[in-house]
Amino acid sequence: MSATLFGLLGAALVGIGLFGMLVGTQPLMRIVCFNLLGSGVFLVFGAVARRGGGAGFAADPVPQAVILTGLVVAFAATTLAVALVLRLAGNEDEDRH
Amino acid sequence: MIAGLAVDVLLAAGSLGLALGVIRARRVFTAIALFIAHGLLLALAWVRLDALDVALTEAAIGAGLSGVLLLAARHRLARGGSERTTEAPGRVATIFIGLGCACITVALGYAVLALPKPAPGLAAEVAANLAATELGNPVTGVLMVFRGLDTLLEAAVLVLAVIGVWSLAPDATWRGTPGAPWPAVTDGPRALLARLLPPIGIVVAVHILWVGADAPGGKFQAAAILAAMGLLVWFAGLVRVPPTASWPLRATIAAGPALFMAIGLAGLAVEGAFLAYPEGLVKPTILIVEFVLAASVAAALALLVMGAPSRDAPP
Amino acid sequence: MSLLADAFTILAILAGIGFFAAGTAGLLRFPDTASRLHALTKADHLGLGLVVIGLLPQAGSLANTLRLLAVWALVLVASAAAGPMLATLTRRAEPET
Amino acid sequence: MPPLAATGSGLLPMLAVVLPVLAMVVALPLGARGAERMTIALLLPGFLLALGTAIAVQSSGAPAIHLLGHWSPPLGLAFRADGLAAAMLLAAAIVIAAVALFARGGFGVRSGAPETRTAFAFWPLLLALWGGINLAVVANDLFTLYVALELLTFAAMPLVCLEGKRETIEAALRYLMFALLGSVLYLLGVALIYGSAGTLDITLLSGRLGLEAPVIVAAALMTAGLLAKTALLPLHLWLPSAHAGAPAAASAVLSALVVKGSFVILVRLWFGVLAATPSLPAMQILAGLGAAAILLGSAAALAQPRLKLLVAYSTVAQIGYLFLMFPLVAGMPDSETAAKAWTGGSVQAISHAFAKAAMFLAVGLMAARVGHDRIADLAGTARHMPVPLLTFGLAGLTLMGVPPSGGFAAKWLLLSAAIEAGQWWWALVVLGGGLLTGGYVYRVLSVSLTSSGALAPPAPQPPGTPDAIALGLAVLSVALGFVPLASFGLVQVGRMGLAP
Repeated sequence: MSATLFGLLGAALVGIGLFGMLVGTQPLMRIVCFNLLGSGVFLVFGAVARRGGGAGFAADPVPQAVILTGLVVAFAATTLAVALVLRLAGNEDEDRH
Repeated sequence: MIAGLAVDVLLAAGSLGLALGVIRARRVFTAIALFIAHGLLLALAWVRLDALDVALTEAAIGAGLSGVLLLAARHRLARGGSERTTEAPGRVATIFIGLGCACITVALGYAVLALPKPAPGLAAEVAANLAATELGNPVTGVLMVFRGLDTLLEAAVLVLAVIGVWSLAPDATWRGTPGAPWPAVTDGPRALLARLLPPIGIVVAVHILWVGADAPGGKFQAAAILAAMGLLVWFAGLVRVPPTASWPLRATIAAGPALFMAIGLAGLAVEGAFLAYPEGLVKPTILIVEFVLAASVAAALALLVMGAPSRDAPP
Repeated sequence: MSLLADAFTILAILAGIGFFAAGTAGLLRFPDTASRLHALTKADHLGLGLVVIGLLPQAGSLANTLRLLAVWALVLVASAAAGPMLATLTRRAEPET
Repeated sequence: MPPLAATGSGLLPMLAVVLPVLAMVVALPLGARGAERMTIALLLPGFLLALGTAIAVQSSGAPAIHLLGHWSPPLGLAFRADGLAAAMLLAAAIVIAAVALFARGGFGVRSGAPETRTAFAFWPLLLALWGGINLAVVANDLFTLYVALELLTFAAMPLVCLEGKRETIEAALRYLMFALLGSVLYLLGVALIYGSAGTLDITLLSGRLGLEAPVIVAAALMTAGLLAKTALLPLHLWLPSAHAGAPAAASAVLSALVVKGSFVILVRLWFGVLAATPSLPAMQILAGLGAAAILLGSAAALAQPRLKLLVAYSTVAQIGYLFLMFPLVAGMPDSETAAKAWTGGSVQAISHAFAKAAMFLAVGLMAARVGHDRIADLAGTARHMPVPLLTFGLAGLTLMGVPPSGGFAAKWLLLSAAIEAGQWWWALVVLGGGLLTGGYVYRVLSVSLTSSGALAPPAPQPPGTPDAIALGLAVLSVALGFVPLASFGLVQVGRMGLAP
């Protein structure tokens, strides 16, 4: 039950994040939306993990481990994007001076 | 059962509302604040999905470090004045994009509902082989043994990300200290937190790392907490980060993945397969790797949040 | 004995929830930021304190008892730090109303 | 499909992945000079590992397989180097070696000189890119492939804006947004596939998935994500500015290798994971997009005023050819025609890698010496820079598909497979694309061969090593056409979707 509900929440977050990323105008805003999208993807994965419980485990540990790895990689991607945005803004300062 | 369902519905509704709030927000600051709240609710959702390891990570990285990163970036952009914006799509285009995204959500939702029952998976396989890993936490077993390669590569990706972020600095400042410098504060709440929390945080992180072999927890969660403590002290201006050219700093980031790969290659030499651990010594080997990896990952995460060396004036 | 403990738990948690409700009402209804902060920090942490005290008989082990107390203490520290920071920021943003 | 069993030669592709990644990590504390020396030292072992893999795969007629930590899928992870993977390993090793030797001029560090930012970043990024492409072609697990995609993105993005100019940073940001969106959509598909089949191993998945709703949604999401990374029209918008703005050595690896990584994963998805799913309509759409990319990309290249952008748009077009193989392989599985199309697609990927790397290096040399890359003002370059221009011309022959070049072999195979399969319209696209390619290559050559020009001759430079390296790659791309067709049988070994 939880699995289905949060799986559907994940699907909704994917749509919301994607929309925000595509129509956003400020780079930082689009990065936030990318993170929303990512959280939706991980939730779908989490729902899959929860459904796969058994053999004494409440949830399938393999997708859970995969989600952990994915979260860290997605965070690294966010930092790279933020660094680019900051550099771009800094460059404009230099142009102005 | 009913209570559980009620909690689930409340969590899902709250998280959905916050997500909608993020994309409707006019100011980036509002969006980030709502996003952090959303991350915290998601951490609870992960608990409900019986994924305590993920819940810890989501709270620490998804809400915590990402939140700090985004807020600090907004702060610097707000002071710098000009954030480049791209042109907004027209009204018709926006409607079409919205319809497209709605279609994706519907298709995805349908796919989630149509997943086969009983769900196929590897829980039984993990249970059957967990004894060979000498670990009690199946997630740690998957991360360090069955799918050790992914974990190893991911640690390498973090090193690569640090290199990438540093390479984005201007030529004039790139050998300086990472991030914009913060002024030292000797009193006030920031200083209070920066002095009070780190000892507690370090104890908690080591605890989480240590129990991670047998209970929820592990290197990523511990590293995220350590990184947060480091950032707290940094924001209070109580420590100076070594410059990017510093050899010890670079060695700290590289040590974890390098050791992991060295042990993997040793497994190749001794056992005949990359990442095969020596028999009987599996758990001690994994614990050593996890400790060094936690230190390296913590350093990398903190440096990623600090960002490229910059000559911005302090706020 | 356990019945008494359960009764205590229920009473303390109910009282805690009462303070949370009061704090939330204050957050929504008070006119300016300072009073809202006051309502939030004061009532919430009294509320949390009561919840934690109520849970202590259910902790079962010394380790869990200490964990519960640590939660309370850490939240107190966090709000003790965050409250003044927010207050300073608002004073800068909305000078002397 | 039976579970994979390790082979003794599996060590070779495994080391081909691990060594560059390890070198990238160690490069950070070593600093730019150490990183440069380590990269150079790794070129030969890396090449030999790739060559060894190819020989082992060719002689045994079976893929080289390594089981990590002795754990076999579905629980564990496997590296599986089939013929296509071995060929790509070899191509990557050669291109990386050429680019590394070429880049010593621009990013080399003399002993005692301070570490520059560009040198500090370039060498580890190149190593990561090498490890990433090797991983993308040999990993046999859908999530490991996600990590490979991210490794490629994180290495490629900083290379785009290595010079720090504002327009390159903007290009890098656009590239990163496309790439991140692409990988997150891919990951979403991976989640649904795991939910449907309970494993992520490609070999185990093949044949297991039917035409169920989650599988269809997953295939659509993963394909869209991979196309964004491969820059197939209409998701190519990020490519021209990103590839044209990067330093020459970086552009060479970006165009030659990075886009091929996601392409190989796409091939594995459709012919491995979804082998049992009827897919011909989807294949026709992919090839249709490819055809559009060939025609529109070539036309755009024809219209570019700047040389680097012309070469970048040419990449958009050449990527299109790769997608013509999809309906031809899927249309008549297990036939001679399918084998022909498969070989054609593989040879196109490899010959384009050599030709495009050569072309970007040559263009970089020309732009560096003339001081600009405006095509209209290139008159007289033939006299002052004959070798880069010759390189450009030879690489152009491969891109056009003029015999006897590697590109000719690839395009001929695709063309005849299209006619045999009764899908003659793709043959027309191949011919039309060749003509347009001829047009833009001729445009550059004709201006450059004009001897009278306003071009102030740069200080005459003797053709040095960089010129020779670029020329060597171009010669290689042509020489592929002289290789007897039979030896392309390598790429057929362990081909997914064939009877084992």
